[in-house]
Amino acid sequence: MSELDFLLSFAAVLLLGMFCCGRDRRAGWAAMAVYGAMILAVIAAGARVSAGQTIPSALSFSILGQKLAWRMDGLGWFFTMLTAGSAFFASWYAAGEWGRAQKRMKRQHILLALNVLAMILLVNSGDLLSLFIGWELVSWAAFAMMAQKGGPATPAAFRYMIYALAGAMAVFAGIMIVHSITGSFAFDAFAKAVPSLSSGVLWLLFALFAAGLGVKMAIVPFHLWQAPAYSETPGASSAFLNAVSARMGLFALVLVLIKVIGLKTLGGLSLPLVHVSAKTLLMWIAAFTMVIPTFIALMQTDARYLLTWHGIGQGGYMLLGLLVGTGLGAGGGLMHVFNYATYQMALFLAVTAVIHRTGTSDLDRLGGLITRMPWTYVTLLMGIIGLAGLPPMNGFVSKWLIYRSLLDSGAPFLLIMAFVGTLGTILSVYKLIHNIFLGRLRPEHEGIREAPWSMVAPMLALGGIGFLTGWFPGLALDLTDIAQSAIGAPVLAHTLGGVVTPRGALDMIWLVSILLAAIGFGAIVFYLMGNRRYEVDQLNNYAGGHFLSPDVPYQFSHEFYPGLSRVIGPWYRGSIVRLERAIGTFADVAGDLWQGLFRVAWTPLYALFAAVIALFWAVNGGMQ
Amino acid sequence: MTDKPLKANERPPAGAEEAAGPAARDAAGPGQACPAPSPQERGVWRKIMDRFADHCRARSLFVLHYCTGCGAIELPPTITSRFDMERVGITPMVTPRQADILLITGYLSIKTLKRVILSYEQMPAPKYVLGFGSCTINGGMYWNSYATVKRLDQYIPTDLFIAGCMPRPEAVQQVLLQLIEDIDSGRANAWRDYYRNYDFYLGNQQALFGPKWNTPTDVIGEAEHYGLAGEGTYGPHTKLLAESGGTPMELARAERPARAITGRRKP
Amino acid sequence: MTLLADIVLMPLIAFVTGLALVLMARRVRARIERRVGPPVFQPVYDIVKLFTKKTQISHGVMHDLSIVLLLGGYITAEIFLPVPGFDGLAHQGDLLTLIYIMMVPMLGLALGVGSCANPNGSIGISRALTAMLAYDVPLAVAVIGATMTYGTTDLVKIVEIQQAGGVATWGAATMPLLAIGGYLAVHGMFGKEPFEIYIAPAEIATGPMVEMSGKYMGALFVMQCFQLYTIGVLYVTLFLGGGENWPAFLLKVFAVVFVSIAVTNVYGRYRTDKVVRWMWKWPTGIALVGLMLVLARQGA
Amino acid sequence: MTIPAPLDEVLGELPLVAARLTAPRRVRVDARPENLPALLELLKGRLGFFHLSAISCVDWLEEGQFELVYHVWSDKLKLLLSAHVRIPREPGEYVSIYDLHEPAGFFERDIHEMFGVVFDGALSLDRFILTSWDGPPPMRKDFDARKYAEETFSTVNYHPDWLKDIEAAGGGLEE
Repeated sequence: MSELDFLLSFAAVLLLGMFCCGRDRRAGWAAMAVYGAMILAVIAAGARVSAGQTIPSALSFSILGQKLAWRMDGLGWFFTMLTAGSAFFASWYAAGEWGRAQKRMKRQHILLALNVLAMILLVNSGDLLSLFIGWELVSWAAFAMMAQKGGPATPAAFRYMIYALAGAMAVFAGIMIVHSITGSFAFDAFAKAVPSLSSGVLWLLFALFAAGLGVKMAIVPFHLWQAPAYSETPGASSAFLNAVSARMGLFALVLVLIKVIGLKTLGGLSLPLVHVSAKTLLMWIAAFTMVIPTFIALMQTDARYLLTWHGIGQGGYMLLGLLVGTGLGAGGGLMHVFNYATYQMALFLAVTAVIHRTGTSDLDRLGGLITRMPWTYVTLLMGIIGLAGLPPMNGFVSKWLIYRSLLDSGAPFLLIMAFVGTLGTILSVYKLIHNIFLGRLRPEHEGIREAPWSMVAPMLALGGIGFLTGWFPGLALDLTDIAQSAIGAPVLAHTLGGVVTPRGALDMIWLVSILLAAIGFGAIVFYLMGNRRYEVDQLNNYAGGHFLSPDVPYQFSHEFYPGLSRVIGPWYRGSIVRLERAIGTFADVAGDLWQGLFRVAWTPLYALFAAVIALFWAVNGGMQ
Repeated sequence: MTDKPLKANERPPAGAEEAAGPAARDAAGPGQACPAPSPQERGVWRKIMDRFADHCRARSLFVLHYCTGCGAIELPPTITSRFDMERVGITPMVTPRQADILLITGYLSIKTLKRVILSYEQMPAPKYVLGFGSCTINGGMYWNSYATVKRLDQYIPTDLFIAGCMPRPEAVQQVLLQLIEDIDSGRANAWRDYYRNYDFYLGNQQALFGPKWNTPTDVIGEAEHYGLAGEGTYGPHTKLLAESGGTPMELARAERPARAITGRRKP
Repeated sequence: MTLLADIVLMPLIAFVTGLALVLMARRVRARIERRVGPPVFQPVYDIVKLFTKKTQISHGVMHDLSIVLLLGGYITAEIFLPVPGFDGLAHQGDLLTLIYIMMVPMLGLALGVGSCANPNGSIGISRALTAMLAYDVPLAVAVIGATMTYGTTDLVKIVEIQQAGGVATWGAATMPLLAIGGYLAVHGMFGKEPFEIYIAPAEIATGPMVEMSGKYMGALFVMQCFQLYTIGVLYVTLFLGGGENWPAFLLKVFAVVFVSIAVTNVYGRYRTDKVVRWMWKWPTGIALVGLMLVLARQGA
Repeated sequence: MTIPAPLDEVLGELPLVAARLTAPRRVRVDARPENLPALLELLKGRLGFFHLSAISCVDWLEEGQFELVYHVWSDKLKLLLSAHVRIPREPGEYVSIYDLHEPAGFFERDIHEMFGVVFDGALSLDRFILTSWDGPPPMRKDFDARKYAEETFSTVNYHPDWLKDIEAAGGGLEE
């Protein structure tokens, strides 16, 4: 029984356990314990994986004479560790008072366990077919988790399913083409066959895999589904989805495009007319994925939507870092995956705690909660510093690595896009923390108390991890080294404090220590010099001689950046939304044509059939 | 006010000093300067620090550019190139929070007095009030008006007055230099009187605005926090203020019982 | 031990130079308005008076912590600046780190002003962040162009490269367009008149400073000194060849700030969207052309 | 200089008390209270007296009357017409012309606060200038502002030295 088998059995046992006694009050804590055990199993496996071995698994079967097997390599190990960690914190959060307040907690436990099992199967797949099986399982498990709250969640989840299935069909077509060429589903067989493929077939494969796998990662043309789908899921599971589920697409992209096909061949592939190589094309898609969702997030008025839009934006950073391919870039990209999981989960759990207490996450109806929920404020603050990529937190290190790699590989315009993306993030995260925690406390939120400790503890733990890996980035970079060596990228030479490269060094131990010392000195200057501070009521405020009263709202939160929106407002024409609607209406029209024959009402399903037939035709075309 | 209007009690407030205006050398109602804490209480090091603080305080004054009456037009020439008070460190500031000097330039109607008192209480101590023109000394040409306040120092402690209707920038310059001299020598302590005799001032204010009068600033809390409360701080009028509910935030809390949305299932 | 001296001395030098810069700024403004202007120690008097205020009004713990973060952030930024004589820690962090460290105090101030629960402050911070987005785009282009020509982002090496061949190898000489674009962005960074949309006393009652009194306001005055010094030194390091010796270095920093202050006092205030449009049109355009030249030179 | 013909003709249609030219472009009309609104409507309709610049009120205490003066300006005739109306002091009521001229809403509210005249149909009559005032309407002649001021506010017996020298020399303040 290898560690991978332990993991799979733990997940399966937990799934069954939740079926039978999920309603029990202690079910949450039991789930947390099992996820903790899984983390330990992954750490144990880490020792062997870091030595370059791959851990085989007993789970394997053969169909049509093809042998499917599951095994864990460095990349799989990294993502399994992320999945187990996120599930651990999600279940810890849901085990306490939040879980008791949910109507159907048993179903959430079951779906979380199902998702974890599906993800472990996906990331440790041994060959293309098992990868596809894992991919389908993850899609369906995520769909079930998104659709459980009903109301606006169902159409959002269904829209996600349409995207996911279309993506899966594209991936399946790609696998069929590979099988027809190499005769087997193994990765190394595909890798050996790549140099001999003609550029036309390579472009087709690149298009199919990039689009198919990119859908799950919500890269720009396919980014519309993620924000509503992830926001409408119940609190703890949506934190899990945000932290890890979107990164499954990145895992598959990295596995197929970078590890198997390789960046050199992608670099070599270039369009006949304009000399844009496939790699540059994908890097520019990643760049737009960084900027467009971030500025959409800037305009959101719901905290959850703002955070999920940022999730898409951060995906762009990771893909860009990995596509650069140098040690710095891959290290930065993978570390960003780890950092993103920590601060995005902390942010989402904090927003869920606010929803738990005030009943709303609408930014225009909140304000001034810092006096009532200080610990949630601290978590959100640590999260937004990480999300914006500012020094004390880990987000800064990975972004610095990505910038460094872009500078070294001489891609100034991509770096400018990255900078603009970061600035957009800073603006929108300040709007998030200002509208919820700062400003004027509304009379109806007078009596609110801090979220219960069972919810605050996991949040602070996540924030602590973010700060610790920010202070000593070496800890996180050790993890990413294992994954980097697995995908063949050059390993990043790093110390515990950071990275020393000939063109510029970063030592976070010095940086954060000096920052803390300076803040300490600032505190001494502030608290010792001058008279004692006198705290005044929020109505004792300057209002141009006007007498403030609690019932008259005196808060600036709606339309937080009027000057900016006057400039970039007209750029939001929602062209991609109209494109999606156009495809939808096209499918409706086509559906109506078939209507006469079959009288079936599910017109969007016709879009599926149309897509499948088109792809089948492409596959046949590819075969000959 | 149904009963006979509560006559402002006659006790002249301490701390109001006569103006340095060209004519009015000995305006009536001189009160003895409010004594700063006696020197021997503080150690040598503290005395040096106080001396240095007063030295700097005198040379850096922020004026709240708040035109309460007809005299603010005298300010621009005083501050800009003709007389340039920045030579002695006086610059205009926008909000009471950042200001040291509050200028009462001209007559004060009852409505304006409410805003003046709010701005005065929002200013951080030590703060200085300068009364421009005879309207602030004794009512000026509105001496028989029903709507204007006759003596400013009944409602907020005033450091210096300038007689004249309206004093020219030279007079303004002279009173500012006089104020700097007072601060430098540590005599400009009228602001202590607002805390020390808050009941007297509150009484006058309630006589005008009615017993329910209170501002969002908690003067008594501030006095206790910094140990500036004297024997005149508490009295019948502050009791009236306490009964009327204290700061508006407590009023809000009283009216609206705290309803915590804790999400716990009803038992 | 020299490291400890660096860590202590650099912020002090920054503070003293900052005071001189603030004094120069007020004197230049006075001269332009045909006034005499404040005495020499006026900035010191202002700061001491604010710190020795008898009542210090606070709006909660975050309001205090923001001032602490503010001071801490700028002191850290000073320590990572390359200054002649002290190498200090400049080689630990690099240019990208410095730009991000300068955002920490801005975020700290934003949080503190937010907790003051005053919409004037919130509008001021929203405008400050919009202005930051506006001027950081050309600044990013200029910084990227500079790092690509120097080949490194290590500040100490950048200074050495520029000083190798005297004035001919200064950043401004080798990349004139980038220097101009960078300077327009730096002028926005000073937050002075044409782009002073977040103080705006007439519209939003001095924006972020509306609820700051006593030592909070004093800390903001100290921040202004640090800000002028840090931005001045950043520009001098990138484009004017850093500091060979102290007099030349200080002269350059004063020159950078003087030109910006002189321009400031003859301008009114732009509207927020005008600032964004202007910053994304002229400085960004000039800097991008400069970047093209750099790429062309590197490509050739 | 006489009243311009079109205005003279319009004024002829109404039983006015008197109308005369007081200055080159100033006409004074004394009207009866009941036909003032008709007069204003005619002037506005026919002769373009669109702009009601003010309504002022004079308190004739001895005759027990209030005099309301409506100042209207015609851009067509480039002429200011002030219509004077006398209403008895005691009930102090009159009809509002808010429907004719919107600014009247503000002027009537002001006159109500200062003189106590009630305009029925006015936009609103609640207090907006002397917000915390609950005494009688202060602009009435029977209200003694000086006595009120002496009761409410305490003043200083201001007797500076330089005044004493003048009094010694025989001068001083006349009562």
